[in-house]
Amino acid sequence: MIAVLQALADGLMIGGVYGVIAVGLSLVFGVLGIVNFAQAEFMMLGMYVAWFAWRYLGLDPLVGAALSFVAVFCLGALVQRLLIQRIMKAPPVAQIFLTVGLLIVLENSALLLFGPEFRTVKTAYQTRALMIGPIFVSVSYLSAFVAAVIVSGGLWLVLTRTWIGRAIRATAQNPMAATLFGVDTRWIYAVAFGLGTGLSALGGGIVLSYSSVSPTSGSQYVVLMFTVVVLGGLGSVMGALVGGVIVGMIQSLSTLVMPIQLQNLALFTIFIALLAFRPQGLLGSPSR
Amino acid sequence: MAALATLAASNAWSAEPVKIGILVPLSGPTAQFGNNIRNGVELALEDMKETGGLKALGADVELVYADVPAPNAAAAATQRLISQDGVVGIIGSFVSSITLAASEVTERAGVPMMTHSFADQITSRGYKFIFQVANKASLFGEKQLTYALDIAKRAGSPVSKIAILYEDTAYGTAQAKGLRDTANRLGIQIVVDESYPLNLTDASPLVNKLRASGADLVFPVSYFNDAILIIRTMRQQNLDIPTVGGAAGYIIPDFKKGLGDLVEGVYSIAPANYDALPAIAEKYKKKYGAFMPHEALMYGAAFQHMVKAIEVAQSRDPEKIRDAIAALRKCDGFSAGLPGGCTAFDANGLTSVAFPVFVQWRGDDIVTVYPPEVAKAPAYWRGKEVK
Amino acid sequence: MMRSLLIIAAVACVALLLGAVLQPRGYAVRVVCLILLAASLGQCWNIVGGLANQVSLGHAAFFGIGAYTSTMLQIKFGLSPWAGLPIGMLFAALVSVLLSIPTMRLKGPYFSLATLAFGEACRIVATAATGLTGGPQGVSVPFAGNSWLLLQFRGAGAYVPVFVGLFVVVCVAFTLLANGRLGYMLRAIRENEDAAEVTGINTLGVRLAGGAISAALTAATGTMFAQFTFFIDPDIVFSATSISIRAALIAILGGVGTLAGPIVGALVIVPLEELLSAYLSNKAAGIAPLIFGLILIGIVVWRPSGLVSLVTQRRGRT
Amino acid sequence: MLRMRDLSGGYGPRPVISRISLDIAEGETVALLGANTAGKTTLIRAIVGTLPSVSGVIAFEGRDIVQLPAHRRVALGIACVPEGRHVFGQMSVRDNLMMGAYHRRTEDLGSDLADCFALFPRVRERQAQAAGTLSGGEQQMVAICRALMAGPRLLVLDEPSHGLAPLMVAEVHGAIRKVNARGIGVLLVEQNVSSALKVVDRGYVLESGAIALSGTSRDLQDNDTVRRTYLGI
Repeated sequence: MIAVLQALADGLMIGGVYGVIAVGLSLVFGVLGIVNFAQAEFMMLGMYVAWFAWRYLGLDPLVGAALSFVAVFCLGALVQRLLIQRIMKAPPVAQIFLTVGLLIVLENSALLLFGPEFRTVKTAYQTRALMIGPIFVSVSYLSAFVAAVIVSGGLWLVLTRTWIGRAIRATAQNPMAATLFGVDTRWIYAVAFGLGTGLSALGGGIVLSYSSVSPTSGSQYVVLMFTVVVLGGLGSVMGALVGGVIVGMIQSLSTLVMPIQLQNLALFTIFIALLAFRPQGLLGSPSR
Repeated sequence: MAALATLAASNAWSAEPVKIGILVPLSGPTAQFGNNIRNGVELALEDMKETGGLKALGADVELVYADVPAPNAAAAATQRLISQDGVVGIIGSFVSSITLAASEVTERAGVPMMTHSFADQITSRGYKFIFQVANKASLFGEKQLTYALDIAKRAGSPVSKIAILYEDTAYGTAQAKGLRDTANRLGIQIVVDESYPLNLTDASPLVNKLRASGADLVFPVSYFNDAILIIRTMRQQNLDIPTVGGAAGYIIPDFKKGLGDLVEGVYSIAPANYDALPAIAEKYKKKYGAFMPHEALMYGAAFQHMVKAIEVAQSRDPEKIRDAIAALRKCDGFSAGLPGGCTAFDANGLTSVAFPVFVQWRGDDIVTVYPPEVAKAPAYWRGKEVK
Repeated sequence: MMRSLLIIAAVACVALLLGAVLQPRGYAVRVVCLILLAASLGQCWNIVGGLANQVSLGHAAFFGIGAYTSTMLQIKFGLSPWAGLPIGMLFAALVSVLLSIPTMRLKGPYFSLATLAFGEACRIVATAATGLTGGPQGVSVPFAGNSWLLLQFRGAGAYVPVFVGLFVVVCVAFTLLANGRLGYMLRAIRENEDAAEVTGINTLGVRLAGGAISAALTAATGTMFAQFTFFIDPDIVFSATSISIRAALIAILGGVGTLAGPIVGALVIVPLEELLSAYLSNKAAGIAPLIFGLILIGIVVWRPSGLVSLVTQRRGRT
Repeated sequence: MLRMRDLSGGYGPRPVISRISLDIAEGETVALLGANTAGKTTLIRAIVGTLPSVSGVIAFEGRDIVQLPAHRRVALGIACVPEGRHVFGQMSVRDNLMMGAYHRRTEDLGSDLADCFALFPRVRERQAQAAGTLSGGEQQMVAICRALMAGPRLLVLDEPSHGLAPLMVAEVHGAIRKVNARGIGVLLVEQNVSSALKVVDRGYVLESGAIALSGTSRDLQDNDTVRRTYLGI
């Protein structure tokens, strides 16, 4: 029983973090209709920004994550204007092609710029845990989870309560009509791509607070991110968060009954089975 | 490389340089190790130059790199080194699967290849042209357990229950198998025997199992990323069972950089340690800013062994060089840094001298603590010095 | 149709000629082999990816099944890969039919991502099922010297006729499908599934057949690959990046849904990778893949519908 | 207010509309009539700026806007109710109305909202609902309100009565008259010619991408061709 509670607690914490790194991917798909295979590489860049902020500015990675967001937001918006914009109307296979190319370029640029070694931060809370009854709650997971909740809440406020947020949602649903009411959709695409990649970078900063970064860190998360957003429904922001928690739970609970080695097999099996019954994901709308 | 090229140009009187291929991952997930190997080999080359290059052939040695991030690229790159660049021998690679794929090509082409990859099957295929300077992974697993048991016994806290956590890669499974077989043979109870996917995103399930098991000793076999997640999560849950890492992630400078004081006292099995070779280790540290990791030492030794063999053979014929490698017993330079003090091979091409050693973290360094004949300092068990 | 067969014959003849004149144990002939394998793999993918527009990112599953089936049968029962080949193909076709039960209703990115997850699931199974596959340590094909019977040779040159055979079979299969009834129906489904259904096309059956043919041929390519490299492990043959996504990239780079697409794609990608690796490995680490990625990006921005469109468009204008 | 001279354009090299000249005076209501493929929607797209290729002159209040991107035309005072309504289906009705005022980006929209609700009380009731869940007629009301929230000087409506029940058509046309009474110019595209001509001052008849006829609504109602072709009399 305690083992189940412990697994639930761990799954919830890590799932919240998965939600944040994946929500940007969902946003990019929802607004631009692009399946971005390079999304996890932007997350990796965010991890590096947070690491440098920790090393040279003494910022905790959870705070440095804000810098990750800003830096990668700018990079993402630039990449959208220079590259993605050119293939917005191209067939989906071309978009896959471009983002895979981008993945290769970003990973190897990081290798050239930062070298191949692993980097990690040291914080006081990394080795602490709270005891809630018989349950261990890792302080670093808890702070990451809280950061994830705050970020999600902030994103929700931006999307529903601000002009730019409304314009992003309007563009996602009907770019033509949005244009008619004064939305410069090309600009919105750049902002949305920047926002999406920036959020993954911010998630990267959060993940760095307990993990490590190297140029190939992205590959660790890419399939996981897709699982999260597809489970939740591509393009749905709430869906990504729900999907994150579900993935965290599946990974964590599955280890109670089967070898840890097979935790992702459990995840993918449930993933494919769920798609068979609900092809648009849990919270996705059938239209897209 | 540029320096080398100018060096070659200035020696215009000398013959065409002898080329040796360095087949390592310089990009991709294991790039760091490829990079360390490059450092080690270049230092080994410098070291040999000081004692006067390839006298017999009147030529220089030139290194030709091939970046092999994944095994799929190994065969073509190996073939290119052999038939395009004309290398007489190949050093590499770190990753067992790359070595296995590459050695299929070297064997058919009749070009010697030297490696320190651990996989058991490297030298059990009956191949003539592959040489393994380190022991097999299964032996590492075995020694990991017997060394630890002996130290624990001498420290007066015998071990009856052990936990094995290992990544599900060639290296992890082979080493775990060695551990498991030995434990079964010695009647030690294995309370956790769990493999996990490489590059964990969360170590809690592993550590939860470990905590529930009541193990006296834990053997995590993992690369860096998983190593720090496991150690940190153990500390969060106040688990301070003696920890014996399985080489790789546990004996690189980054391990200390990432975990700080948490590493103090952590054990690991290792194929070699730099403290056996203080002068060269000092040079390495000065040049690259961190202690010399074992792969730099091992590949440096392999490289020097190959160069020496070329000199002995007095030939550029790969077949003759192969025979010279097999016959040579080299005990100076980098080779002296290997446990056993030499590089030499048995009929299968497996090292006939080396044995695994036990190292322990002390401050910023790792110190060889076992077996006694190579130990540089006494071991500590649960904070107490073991006499 | 005639023109397609001519293209296949021409490429096959050039490859055979190269195989005959190039140094049989050299590097260049190995590159020819790699191009043939890559073109075959891309063409297999093209059958579902191009004709039915089902962008599969899980073809490594079938590739790995082919590679492992023949290799394990040889190791455990001494069966020749020639016998293992059809068994692997059958097995892959069966798996493809099973896979389509949950995925047949999926569209666009959902289909792609479900197949990606399936490929990864296969990799995990192959890693965990140590008794069946040898697990993560991989398996080596025992080398018995040059042998047509065991489909293994010392040098790469001898493989050229075998791989040309595979290439021709895969390309002819594609051409027949593309021009035949099945291809017509696949394209009808691609254009408008609902309309296709209304006109009486058994969309499910057509998809299953297309998918099974593609899977079986991919498995055959996997068997050939295993016999060529002599060492396989789950990460190599079930790789999402170096098999699944690569198969798609080869076809997309050349031009999806065209016969020439994967051929052009393989002719560009393989030599490009080799050249970059040969000339830049001695330079800073990462430069070669970085430039490779930049070239990919450049090509897709310049020609979003693939390099073949350079030719077809010009012909269209005149 | 709107002056169009020799306007040609389309979606590729072949023009769909050619050499069209058309005028709308301040506060005037004008109808654009014609068969299905006559090019009415293409002409509307040229005015609002979403047609890929155009040549000629479109001047709005004296300013040439032919090269002005679509998203900047709404700020000049041109608002559109596109064919098929195109409401933002997953956003609330209120957010849809807010999007209408996007170019102003002010939160102070109380009086504009009140004007809309006065026109269509039903919209007020549906404020919190997702626009996609409304009936076709209600969506049309939202689309018109959204356009009015832009504070336009010229309101362009593309087939607003298409697919609506007769009662709803009357309500929409009534609203158009009320809007015009506030001094807003209207360009109305309709297939429902007889009821359209009751709403507008003047009309143009488009045939195969060119203007075939124009005149006051009375003239057009009396015109034999119009009667035969569009009114079925």
